[in-house]
Amino acid sequence: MTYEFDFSVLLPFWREFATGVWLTLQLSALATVLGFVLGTLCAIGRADGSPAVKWAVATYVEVIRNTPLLVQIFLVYFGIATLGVHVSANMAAVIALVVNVGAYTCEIVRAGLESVHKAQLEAADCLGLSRVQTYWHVVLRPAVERVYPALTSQYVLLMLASSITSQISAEELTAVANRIQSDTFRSFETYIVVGVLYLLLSFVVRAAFWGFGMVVFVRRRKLGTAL
Amino acid sequence: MHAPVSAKAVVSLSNVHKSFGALKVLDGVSFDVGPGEVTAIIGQSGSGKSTALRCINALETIQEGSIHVCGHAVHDPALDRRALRRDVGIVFQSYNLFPHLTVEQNIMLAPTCVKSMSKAEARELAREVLARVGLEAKAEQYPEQLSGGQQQRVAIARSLAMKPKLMLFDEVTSALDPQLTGEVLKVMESLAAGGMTMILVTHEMAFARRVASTVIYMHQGKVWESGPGSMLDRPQTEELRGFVGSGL
Amino acid sequence: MHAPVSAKAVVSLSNVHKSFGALKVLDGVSFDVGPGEVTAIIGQSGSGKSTALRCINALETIQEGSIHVCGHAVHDPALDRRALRRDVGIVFQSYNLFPHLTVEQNIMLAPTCVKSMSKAEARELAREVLARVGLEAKAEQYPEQLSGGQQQRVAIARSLAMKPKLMLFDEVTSALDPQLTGEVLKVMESLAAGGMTMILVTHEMAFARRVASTVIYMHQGKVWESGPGSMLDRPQTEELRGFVGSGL
Amino acid sequence: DSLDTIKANKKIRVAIDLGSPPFGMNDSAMQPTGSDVETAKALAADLGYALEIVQVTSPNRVPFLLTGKADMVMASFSINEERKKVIDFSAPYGVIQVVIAAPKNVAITDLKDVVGKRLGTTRGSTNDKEATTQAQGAEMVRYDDDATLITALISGQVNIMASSPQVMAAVNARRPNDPYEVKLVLKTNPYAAGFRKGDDALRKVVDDWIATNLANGKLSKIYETYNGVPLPAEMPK
Amino acid sequence: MPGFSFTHLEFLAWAALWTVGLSVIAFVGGGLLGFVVALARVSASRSLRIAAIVYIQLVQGTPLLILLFLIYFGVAIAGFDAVPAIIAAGAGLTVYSSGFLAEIWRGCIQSVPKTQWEAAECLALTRWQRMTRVVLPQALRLATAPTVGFLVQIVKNTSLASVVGFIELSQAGKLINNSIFEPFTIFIVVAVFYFALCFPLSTWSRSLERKLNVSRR
Ligand SMILES: Nc1ncnc2c1ncn2[C@@H]1O[C@H](COP(=O)(O)OP(=O)(O)OP(=O)(O)O)[C@@H](O)[C@H]1O
Ligand SMILES: Nc1ncnc2c1ncn2[C@@H]1O[C@H](COP(=O)(O)OP(=O)(O)OP(=O)(O)O)[C@@H](O)[C@H]1O
Ligand SMILES: [Mg+2]
Ligand SMILES: [Mg+2]
Repeated sequence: MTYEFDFSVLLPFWREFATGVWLTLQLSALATVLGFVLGTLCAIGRADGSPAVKWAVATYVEVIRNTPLLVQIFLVYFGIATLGVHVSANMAAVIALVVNVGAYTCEIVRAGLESVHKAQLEAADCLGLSRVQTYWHVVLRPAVERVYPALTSQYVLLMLASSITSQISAEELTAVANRIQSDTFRSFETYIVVGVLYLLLSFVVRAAFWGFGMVVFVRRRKLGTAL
Repeated sequence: MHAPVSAKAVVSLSNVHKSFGALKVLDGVSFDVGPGEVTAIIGQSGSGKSTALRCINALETIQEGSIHVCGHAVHDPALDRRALRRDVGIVFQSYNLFPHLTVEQNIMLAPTCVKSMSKAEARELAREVLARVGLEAKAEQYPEQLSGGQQQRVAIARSLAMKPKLMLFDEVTSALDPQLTGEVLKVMESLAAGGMTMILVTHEMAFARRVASTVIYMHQGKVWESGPGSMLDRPQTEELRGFVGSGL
Repeated sequence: MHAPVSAKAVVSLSNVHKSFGALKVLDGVSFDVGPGEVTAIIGQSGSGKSTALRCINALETIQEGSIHVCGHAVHDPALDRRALRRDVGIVFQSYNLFPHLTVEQNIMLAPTCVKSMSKAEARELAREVLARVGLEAKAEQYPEQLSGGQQQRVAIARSLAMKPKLMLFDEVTSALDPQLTGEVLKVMESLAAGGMTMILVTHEMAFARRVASTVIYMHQGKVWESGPGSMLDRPQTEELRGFVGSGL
Repeated sequence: DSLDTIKANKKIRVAIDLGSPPFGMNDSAMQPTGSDVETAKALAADLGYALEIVQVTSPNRVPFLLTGKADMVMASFSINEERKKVIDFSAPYGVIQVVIAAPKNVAITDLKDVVGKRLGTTRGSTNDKEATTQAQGAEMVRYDDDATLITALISGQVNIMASSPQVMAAVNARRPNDPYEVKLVLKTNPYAAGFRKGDDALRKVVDDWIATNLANGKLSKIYETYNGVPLPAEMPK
Repeated sequence: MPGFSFTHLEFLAWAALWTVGLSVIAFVGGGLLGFVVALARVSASRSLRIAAIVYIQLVQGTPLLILLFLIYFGVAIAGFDAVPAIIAAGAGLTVYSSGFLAEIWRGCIQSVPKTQWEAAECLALTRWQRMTRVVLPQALRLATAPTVGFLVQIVKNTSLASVVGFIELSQAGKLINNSIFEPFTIFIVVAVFYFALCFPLSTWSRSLERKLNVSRR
């Protein structure tokens, strides 16, 4: 089988690739931030909440982790519409991604919380700190610091998984690619380009996380410990 | 056997019982500590020394008896723990510094959070207590950059910053080598000299002898013997004799 | 300052230099240990004691000088490490038993793997060395089921099973409480009495005094003072005086 | 050459997208059906080969063809210049209209009326291309396949469609109360089978078969079965 | 139009078999390859380590869809056009899981304390003996839970094999939807199928984790 690769055909579409990349970044950034907040709250709820809260969080995590994202996205997008509320595809995509990644974050952060030594809690307690103060000042930062690599990988996966939102009309990178390859029938070239773009994006996400870690985890920066 | 609760005692335990499940750990412990007194608790591993300290600071709840600390009824389920802890400082064997905060931030945390002190005031206070433990120069360091003895002194400083009326020390030197131990003991000695009421669990017999006004020997969850430091030279019971003799 | 390398020395360090990056840790260390001798290394934290032991066992490579151990030229890049380690046993502060193996399996591992001993022989050997450390009864247990002192004795037994010509001990008692320390020291004393050549890094001054034929005081990466155990009673240098005096 | 392989194996492998009703889909017994499927069956029967349907999706139909995993594609391929550079097309064997449709109460008489409105379509389809170029200023809402578009139209996520009358029919079957109606016809596109470049012998055979069966009305009949209307008398170019 | 019927359920059940089959292939293949990569990742040779890092980064940074596409069709372009889809999909999923498993296992191997390596070294064990007798048995205990956890991801990710023509669970769901347009019923049923496959695995992984945590205390 001989196939003549011709990437030049894709050149006129650079603007579309760029908008696709941009939307992918926006979707994943938003989902990352909100998903982290949701997941962390759930993790705290699971570690320290009432039995009802613990049960609710556990159910949420299990249901999400054991069903495919695609199905979740469909249910959010069409489900909300059936309720008579109209949200844009991007909004639905973000909601679905947040709900999804929130469950994974919850699991990861929970592991981090558990790794914070009980003695640390006792020390904070003995200094008279309240529960909220203890979480905020003593528990959360070291917990997240410890699971930061796992979180980073999870959010890279989230970025890659955001490609599924093309199915509900979000015009992110994969959607753009499918449109371009349908226009030109240059499937191989398109997929190779998209593969490379995703690879670059995943480096961007990792770099962003690394940079953020440097800012937040001051100690690591000062002591030069790798994240 | 036990003197009536002295009105001016800072700490007063009376017939305290504490079990973990089936395991009886404190079996009717009673003792008082007056203001400015330094009490050393000694005893074999597992005799309930740490548990006694933890009960005094309400880290464990007791099943029977009463504990009064600085006017707080610790055995009372309605106890205001945060108020108690403003009066009591505790330092553990394992330092328990917060690894993600600098020395100064470790010390400033409780005053700003609990006493709503301003950052500037808290920083000044931090410098002051650090000076007392001889570590002004380390304010900007992170705990892992310090030696064990220095970490332990920071832990003491962190407790001091809350200006407690009572300090509890649980084997604060047993993770340290002799030299580092010396540094920490020096700080504790100066606290004792400054009139701080202290209870310390320790393996350093010589130190107990030197600074403690009272030594309590615990055995099998009971106060087996107690008296002034010199009691160690003339043990009354077989057990204490064995204990004092076992060290090299 | 340094006596010429004795032909029959088991260990002989000569002008050993070792740095970690910019940090000079060993700064021209020389000493000899003859057969059956027990040498105790003492000194402040960070003075390079552990590093010296690790260099003797080729866990670290040195930058300058020579180390001869049981006829192996340890400083030589072409050193046969496995042959060296068949002659040298080392026991660490943190025991480092293999948690997934029983006590017996821990001990049998090296003889079967390295000396191709049969399982039955190795098991017999394991029982024998366990008896020497007084733990025959624990053969089937897993390390986590043992106390610290027992774990440490198993670690010693594990090394003994290789029938080393030289044993290195790095602060083997400093993770233990006084009572457990006693058990381990007893084992070491009996080894010394049995004529084993040993180098031990220790904080137990009293023990060093009692069993060591030679005491080496290290300071800032150098052998600062050395001599018989009695040297500790008449320190020649300010530093050793301070060090010996700092303990209580 | 592919024709030789087909002859040798007595089997023709046709790639069909079963995600684009009524051209390719599954019936209630999950058997392939639709006008492309029936056309392929007729073609294979007339040529005397067994038919193997290679199921493809819109993103992978061209790679399947190009890498020799199918001999030809019948997946309502509209013909355009860009695509011609990559594959060869047969003569058209059907047409597909690009229409803009909406429920009755939505007033659309002119392309200007859709400016600023959300227009649902299937990503990468000819409908998408036509609507995007003609209805400048409308907001295109693109779904991965017809089925998702139909679901979106039924559930009300969008209420104007730029697609084929066939899709509209599928939607209306699901919402009889407020049916969509055709507001504008943007274009009538012929569609054709696709071949690897240089497979001229096979293409010639298929072209001949198409000519014969357009003339005898067989193709029009198949088309009418699934689309409700016959083929136009004259195939547009 | 007919609604969701028993025929459809049967169709989904057959598709679920493919999902299981692909998962098994991915897991076995990915496990073997991943083990080799993990060993390379912690090997003494610098160039092997770097090669392993690059491999892992590449695999983890490329969406599985693209990976499958490029392998299936790329192999064909390279001249092997007779490669069946099952092999290509198996290869793609193998590569994908090996990248992730290698990283999981590397973490487990490296979380065995360095002192254990040293202790083994001081007993004169060879590098291979150290690895097989001391480190791997300990790493294995740490690795079971996250490995089973990853299995769940593989099961869900086989859905992307539709790009090379597989009709597994997700694709089957879409096909049924194309025929009867009842997205809710269908996708909920599909979700239930996945849940039935995945939930036992995650539960198992969790119980393993709990057991190991207890014995580590
Ligand atoms: N949280 C707990 N749950 C169950 N048992 C406990 C708990 N804490 C302590 N114990 C048990 O209570 C007994 C007394 O413990 P405690 O820590 O008070 O002894 P100690 O005198 O401080 O000994 P050491 O010198 O080893 O610190 C021990 O047998 C210990 O195992
Ligand atoms: N792998 C290493 N990399 C960098 N520095 C090291 C390393 N190992 C030891 N050091 C440094 O070398 C110095 C001497 O360490 P060593 O462990 O030999 O001291 P020591 O005398 O055994 O002290 P201690 O009594 O605390 O065990 C210390 O300052 C230590 O921080
Ligand atoms: Mg204790
Ligand atoms: Mg050391």
